[in-house]
Amino acid sequence: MNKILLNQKVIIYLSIETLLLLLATIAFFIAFKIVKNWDINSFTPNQFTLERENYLFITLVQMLLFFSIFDTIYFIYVIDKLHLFIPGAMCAAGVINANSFGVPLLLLKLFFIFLLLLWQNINILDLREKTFPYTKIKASFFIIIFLALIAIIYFDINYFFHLKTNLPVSCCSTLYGQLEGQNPLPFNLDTKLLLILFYLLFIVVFGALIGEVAFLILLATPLFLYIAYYSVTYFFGTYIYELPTHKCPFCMFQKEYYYIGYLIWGSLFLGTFFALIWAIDALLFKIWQKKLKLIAQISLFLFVIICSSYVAFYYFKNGVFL
Amino acid sequence: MIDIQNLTKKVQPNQTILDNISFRVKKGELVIVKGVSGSGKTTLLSILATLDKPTSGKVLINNQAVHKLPDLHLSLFRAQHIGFVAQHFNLIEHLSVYDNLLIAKGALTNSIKEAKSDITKALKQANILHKKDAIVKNLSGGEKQRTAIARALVNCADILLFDEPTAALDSKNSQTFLELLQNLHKMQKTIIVATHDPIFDTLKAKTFIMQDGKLYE
Amino acid sequence: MKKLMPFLLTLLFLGAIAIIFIALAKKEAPITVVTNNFEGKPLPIKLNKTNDTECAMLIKTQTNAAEVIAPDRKTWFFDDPGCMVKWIQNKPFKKKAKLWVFTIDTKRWIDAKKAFYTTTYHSAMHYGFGAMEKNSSKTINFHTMVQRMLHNQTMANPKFRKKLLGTSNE
Amino acid sequence: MRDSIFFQLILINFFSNFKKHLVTILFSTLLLFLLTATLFISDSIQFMLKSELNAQSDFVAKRVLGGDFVPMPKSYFEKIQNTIGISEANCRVIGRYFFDKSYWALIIGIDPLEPQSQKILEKILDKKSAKALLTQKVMLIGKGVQEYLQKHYFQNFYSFFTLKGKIIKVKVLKMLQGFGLNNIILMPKNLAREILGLLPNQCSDVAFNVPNKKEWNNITNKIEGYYFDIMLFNKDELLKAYSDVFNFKGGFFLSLYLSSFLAFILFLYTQYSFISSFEKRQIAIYRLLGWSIKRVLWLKLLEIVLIIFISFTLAFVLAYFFVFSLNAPILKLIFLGSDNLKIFSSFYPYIDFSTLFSIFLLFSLGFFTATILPLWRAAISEAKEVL
Repeated sequence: MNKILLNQKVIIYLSIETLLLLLATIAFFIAFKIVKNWDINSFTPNQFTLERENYLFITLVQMLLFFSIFDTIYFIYVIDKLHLFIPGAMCAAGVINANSFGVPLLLLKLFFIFLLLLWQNINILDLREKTFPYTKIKASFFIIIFLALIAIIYFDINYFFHLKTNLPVSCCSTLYGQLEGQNPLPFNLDTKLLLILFYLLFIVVFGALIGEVAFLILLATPLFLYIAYYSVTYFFGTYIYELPTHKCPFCMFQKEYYYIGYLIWGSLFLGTFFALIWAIDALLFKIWQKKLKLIAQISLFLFVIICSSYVAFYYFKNGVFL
Repeated sequence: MIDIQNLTKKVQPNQTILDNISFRVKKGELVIVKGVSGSGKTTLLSILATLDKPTSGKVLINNQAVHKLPDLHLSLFRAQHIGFVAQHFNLIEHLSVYDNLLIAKGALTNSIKEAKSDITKALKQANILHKKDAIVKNLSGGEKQRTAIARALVNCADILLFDEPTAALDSKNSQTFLELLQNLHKMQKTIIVATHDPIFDTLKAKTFIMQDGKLYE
Repeated sequence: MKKLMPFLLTLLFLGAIAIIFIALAKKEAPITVVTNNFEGKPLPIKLNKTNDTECAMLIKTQTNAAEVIAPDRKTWFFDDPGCMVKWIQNKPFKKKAKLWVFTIDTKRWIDAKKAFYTTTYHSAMHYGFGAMEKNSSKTINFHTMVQRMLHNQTMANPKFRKKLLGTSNE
Repeated sequence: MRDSIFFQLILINFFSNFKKHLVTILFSTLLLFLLTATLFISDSIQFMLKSELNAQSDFVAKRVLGGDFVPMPKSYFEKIQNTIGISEANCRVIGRYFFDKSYWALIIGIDPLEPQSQKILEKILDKKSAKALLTQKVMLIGKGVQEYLQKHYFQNFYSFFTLKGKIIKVKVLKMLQGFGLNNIILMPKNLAREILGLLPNQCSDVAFNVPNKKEWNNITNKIEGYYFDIMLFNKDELLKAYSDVFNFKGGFFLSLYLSSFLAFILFLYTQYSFISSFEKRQIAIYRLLGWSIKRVLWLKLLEIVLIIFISFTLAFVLAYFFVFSLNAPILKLIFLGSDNLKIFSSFYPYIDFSTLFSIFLLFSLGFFTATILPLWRAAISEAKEVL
């Protein structure tokens, strides 16, 4: 028996995933029925049953969304704690890179939340209308979400079953530290250009939100997310750790840094996800949701402010940059 | 305004309860539907109250085709526009009068502050304010009915439906009910009463007669 | 102003894209792998610009460096024969690949399988294997070197270092 | 909250169906109590171990012979001491003294004039006891040792029986306070050597610190290369080893718990699948008054939230009291059954809130999964059926 599988936190995590799968499976069956038989104009008892099941379906998916968010936070926490059992790992970075399933799993989980948020958004639009025009779309979309969940479970099992406690892994300093002579940043950027891009894209996204330029948000936000990841890992992170060589996206989840990682990454993902959803609404459904826009703006603004203020405070305190 | 067109309700394929009914009720009108028990009055009323769906035909209330609405919107519509006083009042017996009204208010809002004044107003209109904190179980038949009426009024519904309102009352209470009904009529509420009690013959109202699922004027 | 904004923002976005392209074109990244080595001969290493694939360090000297040429003509570079051994172990082309080392004594590329190795050479990753073309009493053959590398019987293991040197490394 | 009709109605409904909920609350409180208590215990032990380890020196070098650790000559210590990069190297005299087969204590020899690699020792040594340790045959003992001495009619002294057959009387100078010090005896180094049977030029092992953590690998590599027969252990490795033990025990218990949790979910499902006509009538009245299926379902779910919240609070309070006030009778045996953990007498009240959060997450999710279908079935009750 693998030692990792007897870890309390892993057991709890896997149990949560199982329960989520159970919820999703029930929802999946209803979704399947809706895709097949839904007809709002029909007056057959079948349709009435389907309509009632629709409310169960909605509640199930909303629950799935609610618990998935906490589940993902918990997942990060678990792998962060597992570094004690894996030789060489200093934080979650080592654990998640311990085998090839870790990183795709984390990305999938984030993407899954994005999909569920998008679903919830369609759901709100759907329920607002008296004819439930998007119910079929919603149900079909959920089938895709369900497949994503299956993939997550597949990666979950593979990840934890293949987590070896006897093989040393690299700690974050070798995984995210600059390899000798190698530039870890994408597109061959240097730090200065990276920062210019970071703020430039932020202005574009933020401005596009104010000016309601949906197509631009759809284009710029993914790029901003990508650049922001590298900016935080390779630049802002060093100011959080106050160490120019400490380049790691995960260590900031630890207590030593006041769990600031949850806030930083949380606001980034919330902001970009909501901005994207807003843009999709605007382009696809011609609906401009003020609330979504506002949340996106506040989150993104918060994200940039927190990151920048770490640099600013360091400069005020020490009079120099790292 | 209520507009019913070719309304048919079947329970089983061969058992027809309502057979091709059409009629109109204008806003502020008082309508009495007469008929012996089992003639389909209650079914008609529950379709009007949007609790039941017709097998075929159209039900338009305030220009809204309610037979087409999904439950989410239908319920909202019911809460906003329809006050229904059933034969056995359908109160939750172990709760107080106030709590019973709070449930009705809860269908539309979540703010108690907002609800409180509306509840007091409705209790006053139904003349039951003095029993506000009494447990429904301990009330008399007439008081229970007034509680049910207050509950129907609490969301400012413009359509009130009564199913056999005097069946459980003695003659004195029935008389009081008639006075209340006339008061409500004066408030420009659309009222439909299903009954077989001859006491309503004294009222000046539009009267329909129901027989074997058909409606006659 | 409101009509200008989308235009301005799009312009900014295009600017961002432009920055990416400029950065892409600006400088070349360090070499980790070279494709299409059709001759199958070892390539000269661009010093300080080539990464060791196993330990990710820059290769600073050609002496005692190593190269692997896979059957599909891809070439990888290593700064220590030990690194090469470690890296190739779980590769499917392990047996078919050509292995080269740059010898210390004759200063040229030879087949790594035919080379001999001293065990206490000050190699880049401190495994201690120094590639030699000529056999001597102090050298071991390729097979033994691989065995020792995989069994952790190298200078990197403190106990084994003591055995090899007879004393501590002081 | 107080201005929320939803909240009022949840309370009203909760008390209306109180009998049904009471059974659920009892069961879930019991289940949660067991889990919370075990997690409190394992978290507390891990915390104590961690803080004890943090007070230890960074490295310990031990000599191996015959597959066991044996005393090492002082020359080893001197060589290690002279390595650049290490500080507070200490030729330790430390070992178990068996009072009888069933009870032993750890004797630690200390020399107040030497630098102490263990931070905790520095804290204990005040001027007075340091002076006494230099000049007299005295010892500082933990609470467990004190209890043993009292039981065996030794008053403020103990006569040690050395391995060479000599009897040495040692006076008790002071009691040691604090967790991890339960079964410990501190005494002068040379006295400890004599009692443990070590030669004057021997150390049990060598402890030292390496202040620069980045040098840890280098130093290990260097010192392990000094001799064929020494092994180096660092604090982090010890922490990992200790964590493993509790990882296993906690995980084992949790697996057992999960099977009962499954039973609980089934219980919940049947419990809430049975909808009394009384309840059905209530829901029908809600529906009559314009509550949509969705709204009723949410109301019912929030009722469940209330139940979860009550059970959780009850379980938390009970478990806290059970573990940290009553010292976890019975349950303690499961965790501290093995004798190498004798050093703990009582649990230090340390709570890891993330574990609480994880139980809460799992438990509430399980609860919802079990009840959502029955609740939905109740929520779709049609008003017309009860008119």
